[in-house]
Formats: sequence, C-alpha cells, structure tokens
Amino acid sequence: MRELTFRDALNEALDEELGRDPDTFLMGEEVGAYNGAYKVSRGLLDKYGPRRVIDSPISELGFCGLGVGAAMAGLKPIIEVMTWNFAILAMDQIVNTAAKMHYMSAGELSCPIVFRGPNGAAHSLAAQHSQWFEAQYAYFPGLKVIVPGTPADAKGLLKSAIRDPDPCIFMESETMYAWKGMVPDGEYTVPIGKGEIKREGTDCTIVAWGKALKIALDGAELLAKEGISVEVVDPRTIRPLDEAMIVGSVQKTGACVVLEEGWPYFNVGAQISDIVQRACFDILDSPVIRVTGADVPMPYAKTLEALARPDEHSVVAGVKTALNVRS
Amino acid sequence: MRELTFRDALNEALDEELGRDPDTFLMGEEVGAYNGAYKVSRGLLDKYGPRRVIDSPISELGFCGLGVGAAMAGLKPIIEVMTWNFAILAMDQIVNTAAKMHYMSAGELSCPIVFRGPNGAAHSLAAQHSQWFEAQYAYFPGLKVIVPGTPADAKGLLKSAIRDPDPCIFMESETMYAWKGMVPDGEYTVPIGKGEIKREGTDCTIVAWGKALKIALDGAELLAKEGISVEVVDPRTIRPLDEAMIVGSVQKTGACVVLEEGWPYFNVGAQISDIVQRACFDILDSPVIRVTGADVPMPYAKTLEALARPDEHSVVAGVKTALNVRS
Amino acid sequence: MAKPTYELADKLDKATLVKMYRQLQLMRRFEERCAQQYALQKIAGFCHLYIGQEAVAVGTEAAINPDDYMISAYRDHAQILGRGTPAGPVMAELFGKATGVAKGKGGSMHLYDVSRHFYGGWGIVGGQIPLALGTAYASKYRGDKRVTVCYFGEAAVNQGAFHEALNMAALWKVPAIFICENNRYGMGTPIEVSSAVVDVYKRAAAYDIPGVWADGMDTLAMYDAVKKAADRARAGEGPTLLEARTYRYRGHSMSDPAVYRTRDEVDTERENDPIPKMRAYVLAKKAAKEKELDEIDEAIEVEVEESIKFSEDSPWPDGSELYTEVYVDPMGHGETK
Amino acid sequence: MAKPTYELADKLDKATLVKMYRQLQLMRRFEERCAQQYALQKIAGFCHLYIGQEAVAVGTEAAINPDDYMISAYRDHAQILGRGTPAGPVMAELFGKATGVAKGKGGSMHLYDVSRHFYGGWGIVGGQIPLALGTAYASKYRGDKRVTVCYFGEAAVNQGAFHEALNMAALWKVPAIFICENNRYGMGTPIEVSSAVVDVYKRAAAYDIPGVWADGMDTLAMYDAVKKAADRARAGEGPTLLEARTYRYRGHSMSDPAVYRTRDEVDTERENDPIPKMRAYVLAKKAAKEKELDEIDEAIEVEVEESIKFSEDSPWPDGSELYTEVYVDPMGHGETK
Ligand SMILES: Cc1ncc(C[n+]2csc(CCOP(=O)(O)OP(=O)(O)O)c2C)c(N)n1
Ligand SMILES: Cc1ncc(C[n+]2csc(CCOP(=O)(O)OP(=O)(O)O)c2C)c(N)n1
Ligand SMILES: [Mg+2]
Ligand SMILES: [Mg+2]
Repeated sequence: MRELTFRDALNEALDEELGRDPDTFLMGEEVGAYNGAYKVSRGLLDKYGPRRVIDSPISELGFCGLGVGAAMAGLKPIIEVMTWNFAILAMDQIVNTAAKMHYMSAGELSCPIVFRGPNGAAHSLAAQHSQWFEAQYAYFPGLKVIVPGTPADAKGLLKSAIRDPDPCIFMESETMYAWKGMVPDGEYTVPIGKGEIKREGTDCTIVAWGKALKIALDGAELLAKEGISVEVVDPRTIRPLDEAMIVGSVQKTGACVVLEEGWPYFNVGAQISDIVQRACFDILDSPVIRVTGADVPMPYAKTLEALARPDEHSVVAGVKTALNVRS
Repeated sequence: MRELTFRDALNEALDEELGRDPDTFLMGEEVGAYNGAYKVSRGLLDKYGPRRVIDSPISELGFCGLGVGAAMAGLKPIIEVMTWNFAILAMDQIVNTAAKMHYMSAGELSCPIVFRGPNGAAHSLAAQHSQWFEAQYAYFPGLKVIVPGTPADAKGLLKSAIRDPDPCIFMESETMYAWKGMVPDGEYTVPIGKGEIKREGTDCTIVAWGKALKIALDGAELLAKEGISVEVVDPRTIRPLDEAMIVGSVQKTGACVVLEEGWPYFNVGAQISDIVQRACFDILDSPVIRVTGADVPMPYAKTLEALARPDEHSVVAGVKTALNVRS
Repeated sequence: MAKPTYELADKLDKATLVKMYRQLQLMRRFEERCAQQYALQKIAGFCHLYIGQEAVAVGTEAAINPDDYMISAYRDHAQILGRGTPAGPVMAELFGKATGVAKGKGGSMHLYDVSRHFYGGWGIVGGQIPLALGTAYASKYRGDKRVTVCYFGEAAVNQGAFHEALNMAALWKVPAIFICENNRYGMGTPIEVSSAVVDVYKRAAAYDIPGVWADGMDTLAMYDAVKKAADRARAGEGPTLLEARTYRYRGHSMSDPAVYRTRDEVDTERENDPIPKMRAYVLAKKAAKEKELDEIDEAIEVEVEESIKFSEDSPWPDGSELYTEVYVDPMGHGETK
Repeated sequence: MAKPTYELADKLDKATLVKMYRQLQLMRRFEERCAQQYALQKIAGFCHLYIGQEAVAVGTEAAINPDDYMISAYRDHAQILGRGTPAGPVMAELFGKATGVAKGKGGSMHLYDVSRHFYGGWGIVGGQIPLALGTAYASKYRGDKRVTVCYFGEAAVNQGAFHEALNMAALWKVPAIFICENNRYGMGTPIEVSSAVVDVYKRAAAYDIPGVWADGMDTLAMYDAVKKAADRARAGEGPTLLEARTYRYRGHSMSDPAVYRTRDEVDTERENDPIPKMRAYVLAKKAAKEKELDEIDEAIEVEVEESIKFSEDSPWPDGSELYTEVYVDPMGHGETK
C-alpha cells in the first residue's frame, strides 16, 4: 500500500491500461501537451505518443461520437470530458448511440468505451460549472455509471471500466483530485456493480458515494462521539446499483439516510430511497431521510455556495431525524 | 364543452396565444408549410404568416438557443422540438442557459420560453425514438416541466406555459394527439404546479400523468369491478410538483402506486415514492409500489414492444400488491 | 440516345456493369414491395424509401471495397442490400421478425451487418457522421487501409455534428468519404429554406478539404466521383465531401403524402431515372443482351417475393429477447474480463 | 513612427479618440488589479483576463450604438467596462459581494448589465453564439434597427453551436456581427492543433456571408472593420464573420502558467501592444496632450483603486439570496399573469 492522490491513482490506471492494451487510446481537450486540464493525464503523451494520447478540438459532440464510432470498430477509447457540464453537448452520442447500439443491433455491435471527467461542484465556479450528472446517465439502460469515492476505488474501477465491454460513464471530481488515500501496490481491479461498506455501524445506514463519501464519514465520526454508531455504505457504481448491499445494511441498522451533494429532486437518492422503503418496509422505524444540496443553480459567492452544500453537520442532523433523536 | 382531440386542443392554445400576444412566435422543424410533423400547428402559418410561424433547419441546439436568446431579449418564443429524443442535442441551451440565466444574473435576465413536443414511446419506432425525458429536465432547478394527460389540461396548461415568465418544458405524445376529450368553451387556463384528482377512490392512490393517466384510469375501472376503489391523481406538472395533492390522497387511502410508462430507475416515480414514504410513513400499510416500463432500450418488434410497456393489468397487479390482495 | 462517357466507369468490366444493373433493380423492386407491405401493415413504424436515389448506393458500392466501412442514416434498406446482405433478413427486420438482421430489435431505421461492414442504420439526423469519423479514425489508427463511406442527407449538413466531425476528419486526414445525398428536401423542407448555401459541396471550404458534386441520378457518374475520393482517402490524403445530387420519388417516409412538391417536379425527375440509364449503358457496352437483363429483372422479382415469404414465415422474437443484449456484461462484475 | 491611416477611424472626433484611449487604460489597469486581487484570494473560481486583447473591445464599442446588444463568453470583464458599467459593481461581482452586477451570484464568468445592453458573460464554449442569434433575431422581428455583437474565441468555432447559428443567421439575414477573437490559443491548444482552417474568416464561405479579418491589436483597425459590419447589419444586409487577430498576454485563466508558449512569442506580441499605439495616434491627431493623457492614466488608477475599496467594503449577499431568482414565478401558479 502507498498513499496516492486521487489524481495519481487515476493516472496510474490510465498508464497501466494504455500499456496493457494497444487498442486503448486517450482523447480529449488538453489531455496531451497540457497534461490534462486537471493533470490527470500527466506524462502520458510523453510516454505513449500522439497516436495514443490525442488533444481534441473543443467539439464534445464530435469527439465523443468519434470515440463511439471507434469503439464500434473494435477499439477501446477513453474519452476525457473536461467536465460533465460540457458533456451535455455530447449526450446525444452517449445516450442515443453508445447506450443503444448493442441492443438495436441485437448484438452485432458493441461499444467498449469510457467517458470520464469531473462531476459535481468544485468551488466558486458558479452555476454552469457546478452540476451533478449521475442520475442523468444512470437513467438510461445500456450505460454503466461509476462514481468512485477513494483513490483505491478510482484506480481499480477505472481499470475495470476500460476493460469493460459496455459504455461506462466514469465520474471524478475537481476537488477530490488532490485528496489522498492508500492504494494497493501492483495490479488489481475493483469490480463494477459491487459496493463496499466503508464504515461498519449498528444504528443507522448512510448511503453515500463519490465526494459525499467523505462528508458521510466525517458525520459518522461526529455521531460516534455522541454514541451513535453509523454504517456508511458506498455503492461505488450507480448503474448497476448494488441494491443487495444497501438493503442488507438497512436490514441490519433499521434506519437509512441517503446523502447526496447535488440537487434534491429526481436524483440518485430518490431511487435509493424508493428501493429501501420497499425492501425494508417492515423493519424501518422511521422513513428514509435524504440529505442533499439546495434546489438552486450554484451561486458564485462563497457565502451562498456554502449554504447550498450539505456538510457533516447536515449528516448529523439527518441521522438524528432518522433515529428520532433530539438535536 | 366540446369534444376535441389533444392535437386540436393544443392547436387552439397556440392559435389563441399567438393571437393574444404579438411577442409570441412558433419556431421548429416543419411547423409551418408542413403544418407540423404531427399537425399540431395546422393552419397557423396561413393565419399568422412566416414572421410568427417559422420553419427551422434541423439544428436543435441552434434554434433552441435562438429561442433562449430571443426570450432573453423579451420575446416569448414557443419552440417545437419534433420529439424530445432529438432535443437531447439542445439540452445544453435548455439546462445550462435557459434554466440558469435568471439566477446567474440575479434577476437581470429572464427567459420566458416554451419548449414543446412529443415525449415517450409511440409505436414501433425503436430505441432512438422511444424515450421519456420528464425526469431529465425536472432534475434542474430553473425549469418547469409540464406533462398534460387530457386535451383540456393540454390546452389550459400550454396557454399558462406560454404566458409563464420562466422556461417551460411542455411534453406531449404522438400517440395521444388523436385522443379525444371534453374541452371547455372560451378562454381558460390551467395553473402550472397544481395537480388534479382524476378519479376519486378510497382504497389506494395511483399517481399517473401524461399518457399513463389513461392506463391508470383503465386499471381503476378493472379494479372497481373487483370492488377495489382507486383514487387516480394526476400531478400534471412534474416541476413544480403538487406534493400536497399526492400526499393528501395517500393520507386518505393509505396505499400508493406510482405508474410510469418509461424506464424504472432514476425516474419521476422514484422521486414521488421518496416523498410519499416520508410524508405518509405512519399511515402506509404497505410500501409504495411502482409500475413502470422495462429497463431496456425500446425494441422495434411489436411483440417485444408490448412486453416493454406497462398496461392496465400491470396497474391492477400493482394495486393488489400495494393492498396485499392475492391476484 | 448518345452514350455518355465516364473517365473511370468506362473501364469497368462487363460483369461489374451487369452486377450494378442488378443491384439497381434489386433495390428498386425491394422497396416497391416494402411500400406494399407497409400498406398491408406488415411493416410498422417509420419506413423511409430510397426509390430514385439508387444510383448513389450502387455507384458507391462499385467504387469501394467490400471491407470498407459504410454508415448511413435511417434511409438504409438499399444501402445494406448493396453491401450484399440477402434480401430475406433485411425484409424480415422490417417485419420485426426473429430472422431479421437485428432479430427484429432494430427495424427499418436500424439495419446492421458487421460481416459485410454495414454499420447502420441510425435515426438521429447527423448522428452517424461522428460515428463515421470514428470508424475512419480506427482505420487510420490501425493503418488497415480501409475507407469509411458515410451517407447523410442535405438537411443533416445543418447539424453541429456535421461541422465538428468534418473539422476533425480534415484535421487528422482520416480516410473517409462524406457523401451528402442531396435529394433537395428534408422532410417537407426544401434546401433553400434550411440552408444558407444550397451547393452543399461548397461547405468543404470551411475544412479545407475537396468539395465536389456528382450526378446522383447517374450510377456511373457516382462511381467516378466515389472512386476518386476513395483512392485519395486510401492514399492517406484525407477526406472528401461529395455532394450527390439526387431525388426521392416517394414521400419522406411512408406517412408523408409529399404535398409540398408538384407532380410536375416529380415527373421531370423520374424522366431522369437511373435504371433505364444504366440499362442503356450496359447494352451499349454490350455487357449483356436485352434478354439477359430481362432474366435478371425476373430473377429479382422472385428474390424479393421470396424475401417476403421468408419474413411472413419467420417467427416473432422470443419474449426472452426483451432483456438480452442490453449489455455485453450485464452485471458489470467483470466475468468477461 | 509613421502614422497609420484608417478609412473610417481617421474621421473620429477628438473626444471619441480620447475616450477610446481611456477605455483601453481602464480595461488594462482594472485587470492588472484583478490578477493581484486573485492572488490575494479576494477573487475566486475561474478568472480569465483579457489583457492584450483590449483593442478588440474598445474598437468595437466605438463602432456600435450603446443600445446594440453585446454578448460574450467568460472573458468578459473588459467588455462590460467598455459598455460603461462602473468598475465598482464589476469588481464587486468578482469579489462575490452583494453590490456586484449580479449580486455575487454570477462571478467573473457571468457579468450582466441589461441597462447597458450587455447580456453576459457565458461559460459554455460557443454557447453564447446561438443566444446572439436570438437577440439579433429579436431585433429583426421587432425591426428595432439594433445590431448584436457576439464575441467568441477561435477555439469556439469548432463547436456545432457556431455552425448551426451561423447558418441560420445567414439564412435569415439577422443583424449580427460574429467577432471571433483569435488569440491563437484555446487554453493550451494552438489553433493549428484544433482547426483544419486557421484563417477563421474563411469559414464564412460555408454560410455565404462576408468573412473578414482585422488587426485585433489595433483599436482603430478594429473600429473600421466593425463599423462596416455594423452598417451592413443595420441596413438589413445580414451578418458578418469578423476575425480579430489578437493575443492574450496572460494564461488562459489565473490558474494557467501558460508554459505552452515561449517567452519570446509573448514578448514579440507585447511590442505590438494596442495602448501605446492608441496613445501615439491620439497625440498625432492632437486629440489630447501628453499631460492630459497622463492625467487620465492617474484618474484610472484611482478609479480602479476605488472599485477595490468599494468591493472590500461591500457586504456578502444575504443568506436569503440563496433561494431568490431561481424563478420569476416560483410556484408557477400564475400569480404574475
Ligand atoms: C436530430 C433530429 N432532428 C429531427 C429528426 C426528424 N427527422 C428525421 S429525417 C428528417 C429529415 C432529414 O432530411 P435529410 O437530412 O435531407 O435526409 P433525407 O431524409 O432527405 O434522406 C427529420 C427532420 C431526427 N430524426 N433527428
Ligand atoms: C463546451 C465547453 N468545453 C470546454 C470548456 C472548457 N474551456 C473553457 S475556455 C476553453 C478554451 C476556449 O478557447 P477560445 O474559444 O479560443 O477562447 P479564449 O479562452 O481563447 O478567449 C475551454 C476548453 C467549456 N467551458 N465549455
Ligand atoms: Mg434530403
Ligand atoms: Mg482563443
């Protein structure tokens, strides 16, 4: 085990997979000479050359479509979107083409491609640059949606996504790139579709993924000091979703809070809440509680932005509501 | 009251509002000379001329953006998207620009625009032409999402949407255009954000909107024959959602089924289920049940397509599950 | 009728000329029967006929290699037949039967035959253009000397996808031929109403690639134009934008009565029909006798009739097909890795 | 230094010339302080400086009317100042304060001043181009004789939005001037790496509209070019694609060290700086004396200093602002109707 930043863990995954499979290539804006807008691809152009690491024009629809076509032809493209906010321009190629070709062609075609880049709000980037897209893609059958919360998961899941035969949406975070965590030495992958219990507990389950995982764990710490034992479960992939793990944990704790950094309606948390309320109806002592960001476009001002985001204290409040404990 | 098709009800709304406000104009593919791909704009070019009714190139991102810019300049554009499947190409202008400008500019700008067109699956149109987008847009604060289920609501809500000062997503249905219903005579509007109980009942609430409303009502008929009294509530608008009406009905019936024609995950039904399980936790005798389409891209073959859609029998089964009644 | 001359097509051997005539007839007869079967409700949904445009598909097919990539839009019946896919599985797909090229899951707009390098069959206007950029990019990446032919209509040129794809295709000199089938209408909209530039080939200037036009009602003129573009692409000199000036005799789709154009306009175009033109050339070249061509015509009637019978007799897809082929590895647990 | 001559700018009156000089200085000094305040973490997020490109904004402003529409991307500080919005509220917006032009909700990339017809301030590359088509369309619809100026970078030209918007702008002859500020880089990518055509103005051929280029380092050359395009647009003759060849001295944004270009390259460009050029012209034209210009320079230092003080002293937005202005009519119940 070594301590690595999220950025370096992703960089290792890209490096190893580019080295492993000559059919893989990395394409996106600034991924080459600039070493990546967020430096995730640092050094890869030097190491693999311009055939394998390609700087694209600012043409999201075009180069995402290029990737889909190349995947259809048997290559394994890794397409970096500078952020998922911009990838909206390419959504047609992702949901109308990549997600559907295997089915529409009854297996004649398949689309082994990864679209990856940062998702969610960083800091002071305002409304157009601070959005969450997990649910937007997870909605569509044919896609897989992966949102790692630790450097180790990021590396192992990105390697799995690159090897996966289906189109994978891989969501990172500007803020997390600099975060550190222990990463196994040597070759390993983390399976898509399998969640992990990140902290064991007995009183309440918190479901959280991606950047929110840290908020959940911080909240769990605070609650532990008050004698409340929280289990933090991380689905890691949103589609396919590890429902068994989530339900299993709630069966054990009897209470559930779903944490989400983004907007409160029609999001991932709503789906998880729906699953839990049905699967755990008989054992829940209180309804599933959701902790989310505010239902507003993200404001620029630091003070307002802080009010728009959930933090560990929101988590504490949510868990206490779920447990009917006075705050 | 007169009996009108959905198509004619929409046509009346467009005609009346184009007549009422000279700042409104209708733009889209084939809306003029062709009288609309689905004939919703029949006769409007003749009546209002090419300044008010404009045939656009097949440039969804461009003409939706044109509408947003014109709205920003104070006009009241009505943009027809031939279907919402194609509007994915314009999603950037709708969610990154229209939905956010009022907030980002702290009120300096506003965007009084309507994007309207058919949503969901018609028949035998296969995967790229058979998709549901309510949740995709309702997710974003700044947008209003309207999905009428009757000709009367369609006319009244479209008129409200055209007069509304915010960006409205108005979703119709190819299949429903020919459906008939009673429509009030003379001038009227239906308020955005207010649902309606479409059938009163005592045993179980079914939440349904748009095309699924008819399926819910048909299911309710079948159940009535078995002595099960179902209340069918139609939110009519998905954002803002009339939570009070839905919750009020479930408080009364004690059971809830959410019907949705589209895909089962990360959809509108999940959000409604989440709201109900929390608001009605103490009175629900069984979990919220969801009835949806299959989690697959829509197949072309009639036989497979039939299997992918929920029908009145799926509704009956869903309600019986909610009521713990043997089928 | 004075026999026109063609720089390259005049060098085609007799067998090829006869084969091209045969393809024209097959496409035409096949789709005439599609129209009939649609009326009989054996074919459902959207059904876009190619009738009138066959010279484009046939001239192109003769000018490229069987293993070159071909990608098209929803008006794709004739093009997949041109690749050599048997009529039976194509018709069966339109019927939605299990024996169709996509087991009935794709339908008229979504035909595929990877063994013959036909990659669809796409329904979003302009959406296939970036895909073609991708297959051409793959050829360049592999150095496999294959060329990609991408078909799209003149109205698709107003999609951002066209612009983004052509810029990258030119920038990276990928081996692609972008064939714009300018049949003058996008649904009911004439090109003059939708495009600031009606000479589509002129848009090539924005990407600094060759922009040329050819008579899309003349099979051999198409052959000449595509052959040049293909040679250029194969030689690594990059893409070409080729405008094929053609015409569709029928409405946009089976549900379009096409009242937006005059009977006269259609009749005038019909006089320019590619099939008699090709037939005359074949005879003038002594590539075949009248009688042989008549036999071909009859053989095709039978072939198409059989494709319908085959489709009629084929089973519907099994219900279990609903959930198959959504993913290659559904759980994503990596069993396939 | 031989005084250059300008077809139209040479006719500008002295007051205007002095005002233009003043604007150049204001933009330059304002942004130099932005850089400093960013380093002091008074300004957060992305901050894109315009330093080096001021001739474009100033030449354009002088060539259009105050009530013409102006729409830009995220590199928008100088342009809104050019419209006449006071430095205080602009700087305050960058600070995220309640006194900012958008009450702190928009920030550096999203500046607006409708009273002065500045419509933003947009963050999605190319996204503002269809918006500009829309405001120009509105002018045509109303016959209000206003022109829309749309700014975008040379890399934005590869967005589908550019293509779709220009086709419609040309088709419908809307009164718009599409000004591509070609500063040769999109973030770290030189235009040669991203565009098949490096002479941006040539892309106008795809829409059959005038495509011209002008020296974007020369305020008066910009004036001439924009004036011609504006007159054309106002006369109902349609849009122009104007390539302004310019250069940004700083990195793409405050977080970009710009290691992708040589010190030499930057120094060479700096020698071509628009401010001394304008100063020399003003003096040569005897529009002002050295002393007067020096006084202007000092006045601007004060003005910018005050804008910082104003921002410092301004309150943060009230917490209640979080939920305001999401909708004009939040419940949508039509109370406003
Ligand atoms: C993005 C998108 N917008 C609209 C449609 C609906 N539509 C299908 S075909 C068509 C016309 C296309 O015309 P053209 O590109 O000239 O091709 P043709 O049909 O003439 O072969 C339209 C508007 C679509 N399928 N996709
Ligand atoms: C659609 C989209 N893709 C990517 C980005 C990230 N980005 C912001 S500015 C920029 C470079 C734009 O360059 P150019 O258009 O030349 O304008 P300049 O910054 O040089 O003024 C990029 C890639 C974005 N904001 N939007
Ligand atoms: Mg056409
Ligand atoms: Mg630039």
